[in-house]
Amino acid sequence: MKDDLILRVVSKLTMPFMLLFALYVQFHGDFGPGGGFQAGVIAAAAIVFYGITFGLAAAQRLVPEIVVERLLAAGVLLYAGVGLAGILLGGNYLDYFVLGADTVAGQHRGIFWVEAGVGLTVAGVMLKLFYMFASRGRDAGDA
Amino acid sequence: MAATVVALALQRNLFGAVVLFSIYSFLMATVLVALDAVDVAMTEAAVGAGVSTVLLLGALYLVGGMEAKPLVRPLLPLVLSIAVGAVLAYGMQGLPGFSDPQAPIHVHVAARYLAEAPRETGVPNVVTAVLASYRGYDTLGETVVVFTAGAGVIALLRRRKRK
Amino acid sequence: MLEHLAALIVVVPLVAAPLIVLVRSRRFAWIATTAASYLSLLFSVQLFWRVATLGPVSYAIGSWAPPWGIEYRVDALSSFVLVAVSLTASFVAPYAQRSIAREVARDRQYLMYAMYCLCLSGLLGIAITGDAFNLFVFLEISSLASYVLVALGPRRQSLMAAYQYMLMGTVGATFYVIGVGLLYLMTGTLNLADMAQRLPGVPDVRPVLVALAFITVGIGLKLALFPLHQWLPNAYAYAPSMATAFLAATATKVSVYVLLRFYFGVFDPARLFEHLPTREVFVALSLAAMVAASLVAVFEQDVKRLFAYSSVAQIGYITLGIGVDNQASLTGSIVHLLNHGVTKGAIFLLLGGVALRAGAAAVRLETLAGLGRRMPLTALGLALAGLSLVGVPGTAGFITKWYLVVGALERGWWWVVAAILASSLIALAYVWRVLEAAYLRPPAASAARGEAPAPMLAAGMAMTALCVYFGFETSFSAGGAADAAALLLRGLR
Amino acid sequence: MNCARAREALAFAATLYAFWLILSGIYTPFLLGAGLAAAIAVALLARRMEVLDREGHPIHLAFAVVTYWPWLLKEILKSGWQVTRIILDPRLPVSPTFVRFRPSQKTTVGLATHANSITLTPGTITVDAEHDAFLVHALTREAAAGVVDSEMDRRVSRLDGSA
Amino acid sequence: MFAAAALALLAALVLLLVRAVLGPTVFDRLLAANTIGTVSVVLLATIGFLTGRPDFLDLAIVYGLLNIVGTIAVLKFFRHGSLGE
Amino acid sequence: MSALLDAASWVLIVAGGLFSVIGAVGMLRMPDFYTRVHAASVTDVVGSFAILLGLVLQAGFTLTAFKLAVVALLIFFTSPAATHALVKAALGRGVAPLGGEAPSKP
Amino acid sequence: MSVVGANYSYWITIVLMVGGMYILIARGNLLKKLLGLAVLQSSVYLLYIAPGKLIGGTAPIIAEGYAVYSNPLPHVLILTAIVVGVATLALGLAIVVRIREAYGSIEEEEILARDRADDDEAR
Amino acid sequence: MSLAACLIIPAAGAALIAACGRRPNVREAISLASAAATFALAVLFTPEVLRGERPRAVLGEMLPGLELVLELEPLGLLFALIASGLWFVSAVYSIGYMRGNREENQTRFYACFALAIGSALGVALAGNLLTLYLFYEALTLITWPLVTHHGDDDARRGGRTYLALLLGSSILFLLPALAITWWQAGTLDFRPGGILAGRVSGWEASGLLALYVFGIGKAALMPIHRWLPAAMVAPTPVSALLHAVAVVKAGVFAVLKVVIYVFGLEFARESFAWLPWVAGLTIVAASVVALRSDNLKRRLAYSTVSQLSYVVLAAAILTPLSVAGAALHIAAHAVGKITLFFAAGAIYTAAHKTEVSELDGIGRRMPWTLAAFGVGALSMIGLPPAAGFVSKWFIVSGALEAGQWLALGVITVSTLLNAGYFLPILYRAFFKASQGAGHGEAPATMVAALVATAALTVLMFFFADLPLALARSLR
Ligand code: NA
Ligand code: NA
Repeated sequence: MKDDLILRVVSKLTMPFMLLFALYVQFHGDFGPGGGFQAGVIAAAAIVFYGITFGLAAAQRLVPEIVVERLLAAGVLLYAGVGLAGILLGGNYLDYFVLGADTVAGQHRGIFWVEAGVGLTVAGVMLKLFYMFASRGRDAGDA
Repeated sequence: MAATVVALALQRNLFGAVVLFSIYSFLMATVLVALDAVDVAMTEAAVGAGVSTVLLLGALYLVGGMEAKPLVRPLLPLVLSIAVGAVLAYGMQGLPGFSDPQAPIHVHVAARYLAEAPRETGVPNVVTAVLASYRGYDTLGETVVVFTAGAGVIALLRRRKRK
Repeated sequence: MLEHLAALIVVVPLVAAPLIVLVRSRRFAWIATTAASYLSLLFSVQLFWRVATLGPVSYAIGSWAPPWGIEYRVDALSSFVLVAVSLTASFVAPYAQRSIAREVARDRQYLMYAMYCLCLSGLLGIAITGDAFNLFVFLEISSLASYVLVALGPRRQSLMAAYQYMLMGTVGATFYVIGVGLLYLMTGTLNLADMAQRLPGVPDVRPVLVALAFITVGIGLKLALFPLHQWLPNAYAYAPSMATAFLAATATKVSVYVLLRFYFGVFDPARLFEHLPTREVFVALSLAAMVAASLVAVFEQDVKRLFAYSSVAQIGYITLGIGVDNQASLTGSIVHLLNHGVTKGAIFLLLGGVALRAGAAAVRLETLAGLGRRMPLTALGLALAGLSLVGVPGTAGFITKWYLVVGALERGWWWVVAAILASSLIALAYVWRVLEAAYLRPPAASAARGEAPAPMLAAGMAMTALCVYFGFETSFSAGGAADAAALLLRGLR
Repeated sequence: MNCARAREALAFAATLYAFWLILSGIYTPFLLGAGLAAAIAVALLARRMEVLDREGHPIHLAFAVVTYWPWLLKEILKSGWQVTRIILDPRLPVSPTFVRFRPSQKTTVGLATHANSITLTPGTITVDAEHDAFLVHALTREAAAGVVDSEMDRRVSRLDGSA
Repeated sequence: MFAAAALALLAALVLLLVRAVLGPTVFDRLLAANTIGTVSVVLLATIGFLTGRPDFLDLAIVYGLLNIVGTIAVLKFFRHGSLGE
Repeated sequence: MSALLDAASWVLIVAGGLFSVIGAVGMLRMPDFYTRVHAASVTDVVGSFAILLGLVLQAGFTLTAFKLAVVALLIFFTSPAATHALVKAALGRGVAPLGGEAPSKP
Repeated sequence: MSVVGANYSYWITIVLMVGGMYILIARGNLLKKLLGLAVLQSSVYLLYIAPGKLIGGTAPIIAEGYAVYSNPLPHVLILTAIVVGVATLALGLAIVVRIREAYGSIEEEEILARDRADDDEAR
Repeated sequence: MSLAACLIIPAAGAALIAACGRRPNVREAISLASAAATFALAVLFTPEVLRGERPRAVLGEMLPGLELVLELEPLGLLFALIASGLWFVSAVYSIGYMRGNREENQTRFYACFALAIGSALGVALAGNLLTLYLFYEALTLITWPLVTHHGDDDARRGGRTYLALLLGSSILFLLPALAITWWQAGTLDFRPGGILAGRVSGWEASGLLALYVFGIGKAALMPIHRWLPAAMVAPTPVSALLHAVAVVKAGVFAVLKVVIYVFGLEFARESFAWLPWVAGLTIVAASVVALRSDNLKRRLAYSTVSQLSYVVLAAAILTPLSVAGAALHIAAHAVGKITLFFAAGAIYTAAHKTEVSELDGIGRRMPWTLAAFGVGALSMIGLPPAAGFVSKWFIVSGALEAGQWLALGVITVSTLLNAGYFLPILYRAFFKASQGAGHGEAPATMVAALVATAALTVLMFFFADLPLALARSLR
């Protein structure tokens, strides 16, 4: 679809705003609808959109597969790590109270980081799914 | 929505089915908004209309488009499904009335979330507070579910490297 | 640190999985998997001991007191299941290295380990959580991971088996969620203990009954309750060896645990068993499984499928104990979670070695010909574990059978006793076909001699040794199960 | 990095940040900072994917569109009314037609604007847009005639400097 | 007034759904799906006003974004038979 | 808010609703896929713009108004692209239009 | 509209469940079955969320000027359920793709027939 | 703990045998040594037991409240002496037989043999029903490789019947019998006077006894006797093991133990009227089958079926005299039947004859063997100077004491039948013209073994004091 002028223009125009919107959703989950999961999906959708209009190879150049695979693991580790931090700082698992100066600050910090973990994993997985399905040729039969 | 499902059942062009499925998700999301579940609606829209559609299309490309003729005896599945539905219907007769503020779900755990969450967590979106903190462990699990699916799909679909 | 064991036992394998994916090395993957498995075993034994001496442990995740937060609750029953699961894991993990190297493509092996860790973590999570919805989440983690494990099997049938497993499993999980939803709507809580406390006060019992039905059918699908077992034989037969061994030893058992937890810990057992036809239904289905599935096994040529059908029958023993519903029979049920776990674990581990040596994806009865000479230890292990399936004294299987028979006698259900024994005879028939093939058929000229690689053989034989050990030394197995059964009857509520 | 491109990236980041500020509505230091970081990060990524050319980021048109858009809105309303009349007419007087013509724009952005404008106005759709030819499907022959050498063509050309 | 608009949008939604179910071509369904998406976006904005909560606008934006991605994905698929390339 | 603006927003919103329904009716009435696309534009573009504009007027000079503008812009950019892609794809896949084939390239 | 919609939400739940199950059981196409499964899974959404709605209430985002909020807990649960659903779908599709590569078909009957043929051959 | 040594020695012997499989001489030496050691151990315990002591060893707790326990009482000691003593003799015999017939898998044979003896000793020493059941099943399983020794289709078929009937009956009847006993009595210990007395009604006791006697398939009560002829596919030393040394003895021993220590004689007498009938029927029917069998080993097998029921019948008569007779008969039949089988094996090894009709004149070529056969036959018929006469005497006395006319009748008839199927063999062997030629006696170790057992049979007629003392100290 690289040859389609209209789509190319619209895609280029929309994509950065989609990404920014994803980040907005990520950071404003506390105040409105949204959070890590939705942000991850939107961010992935932006890249997918790019991949659809400019080709899979272009998307893979932009966000290489290996980065994506690391990303999806890193998100889970971040989330689980926040939980372990709770234990190390003297609380229970996933205890955010001990993460900050006061309990509310701790909660805030905890929620922020776990949402970040969710966002990373979801964006990574969704993108990886797209890569996997889009890159597999019909009747590849190589398993 | 129900009509979409019926159409989905009858649709033999798998591609058409995917489109109907996407519509179904949009409708579901809209209904969810009407029920004040904005976070859920956002997710359902993102998942149903976005991710699922793209995934289904990707799969569809790899498997081909038309469904074979349906089974000859669709009656038994229908009877079975309806029987299960009837059981559920029976059980639902005894649920609290719609929007009854005294229903158990409104007076027990959730009431405390609504009353205390902003103070305890400093997060006005109670859904986020419950999701990430009170039931943060569920969300960890949910993230792991996503991770599992991702890693699983990699394991299943990775191409063997050319040697 | 000790008080955090409850959380760590699940988190350690949970964290191992993303680490494995991050590092992407086969060797690291294996080390991490083994370490996680052994740590879980260590933690679960600690927990078991703690519960036995100090009573139930409650752990508030995120320091949110239940029912507002998610509670981990370890009691005699759950700690027993934890030990059973992690014990199996600690045998399968060392085994996995050679087995996976043989059966799975190189660049996917580390993912296989990750899936195994996730599956383990999910199963442990199910057994330890005190929250109905959290249970669902971990159920899904373990299920999704096990679908992948099955699908990565060496034959193309693995894919279809995984698909069907997934379909049935997801329907089961969805039914479970519907059931939990109804309970939630009636009680306003998701904490199991809190739910139990509030259930007697519900104004209308119909949703609760339907919840019971949905949870029973849903979990019944997961635990392969006859006739909801159709997914199981193929899934077990076509999965990679280590996956078969692990799943057969743990997955269905943990589902039984869920059923027990709901029947005795949430619903009112008095009402459940006195006013509803629970007993009759369970006894009837169990007996059908014990006889019908065993009969199918007798005529099966594929050895893995043969033992898979045997699993359906053996699950019948477990559910039979629930149906008979007294101290002895429940002890039998619970101890069989462990006993059948080690027995089937041993069998499938050893069969993995056979498949590896035979160089074939499928182990058929002909494949076993002359096994007694070619792989004498493996054959011996299969024989001993097979006898445990039959319930010969001196094996773990006998202990189970003993409790079940005594339980049935206490109810005066002679016909149940007869059915248990008849099913044992059928088990004898299929085990015997295996033994005959192994010992009395001459090996094919082309058949390779020599045991499986040492780590694999060692794991299989160690698990076989456990089959025998638990046939003699039962203070942990039967003792723990008896404590758990007593707890159930006192009311987990 | 050459100077012009850096300036462009900066300007783009500023646009994105403005977008953030509009969306956010919560102006705590943390979120303001986060927004800035996000805007810069996205701008850098956009540079990486070479979106930041005049095609993808037509910021130079910002002022010109102020006069064009109101005109376009009026056109949309006008043709919308025409299509409405056709829909409500019991005879359904449609005469679907394809028409191919040569647009006068030189830049891709200009062509895209022209093509999109045609599509936005009910009754006409750009089916194919290439540098040398537009293929348009129109609901009626009159509408088809209206797109060739149109007022819209001239206005868009003025807008992107082609005229 | 908002309610009237919301009802009108709902009515449009139902009509579009009929088209989506009737087809007959896949493109008819797609067209309906895309338009349903747009109507939903507007409906969400309206409901946001109806209930006085502008949070809904975020939701509308998500709908809008995913609507285009979904539609283009489908079309890409249909043009080239694959999502990649 | 001035009564004039209020009235204008009223008119816009009601008109938008009407346009939306009419477009949808057109979707049902039109004889083939290509003509239906035109009907859909009425809903897609005219209806939604009118309603959103009405809402903006209601919101006044607030953040909400800006967000509404973002929504409108989104539709403004994406809707024609989607429509265009749809028709192009349909033509490419040989969905026959009423009233003759598309003229080939000159 | 929520009154009208939600009073019937139970029935919608049931219809979705029945429909999903029917597609799941009756159709032989593996992909179609997955769609049925997804519909079945989504029937749960309304079961949880509709009863959480309070008429006159608003989304559970605490703000000035609102006193009644709908129940947030079902929202949290269903968020998880949705995610589980899409994860299952992704995995299912991957398996279906592999099945198609291995068997050249995604019709259950054909595949099972092929497996039976394989078994007979092995015998 | 030294009681456990009775089990450990055979087990260790088996392990050593398996380890020395490459060196036949060492292997067989170990076999003999372990047999001798075990027998010596059993002998060492004899004075203690005769003094009325009951050595005991707890091996562990298998189920809560159910221990694995060994306890030596007179009956068990008698069985232990027979089993370990005859092990030695048959080990000697086996050396000749296995080498003479060039059997394969000799190591497996010797190892399993040792383990089988170990299991039999476990049965003999079992301190409660659970322990007995455990070793009983172990005995079945460990003898299966022996029965199927040849590994051909016949062996497979025979092994199938063997395992099906023995394991099947024990699972189907013995296990529930145990469970019911546990459930009713709360214990499975063997106690003088029984543990069920007063806890179950007569009807229930009757049913329970049925479960026991049919569950103990090794006692070969009809119709659960078919495993015994089926097992004839095995090599002769194995037949000796089955018929004389361990297996069937374990069966009748278990029946005796159950009747004496689980039901108790007093209680049993009130309840069981049907058992003598079944036993009697088995005796007569099996004798008739034996009479009609041309195959020598088959004839001997059915003879065993019939002789075993003597023991059951004696137990069912339920007088102290008859019970002593039963115990004695276990010993007498053991030495007598082993002689017969040894002889049959010797004939097979030397002349390759298996059918009675082929034995014309063989006594002249193999005088020692056939003479020993004659002694064994006398013992089976119950004629002096053979051990069988003594045991029959006690059983008959018991029957007279109890007024069991049925038993008397059965014994009379069966004695005639026994004579009817044994004497013709001797007649053929010594008085008919010989057919084949070119063979003499079997290898020396075989002849030595069978002469020794024949001598033992005669000795037990003259010196029946020890077994009698043991049998009398039963109570
Ligand atoms: Na949120
Ligand atoms: Na248009």
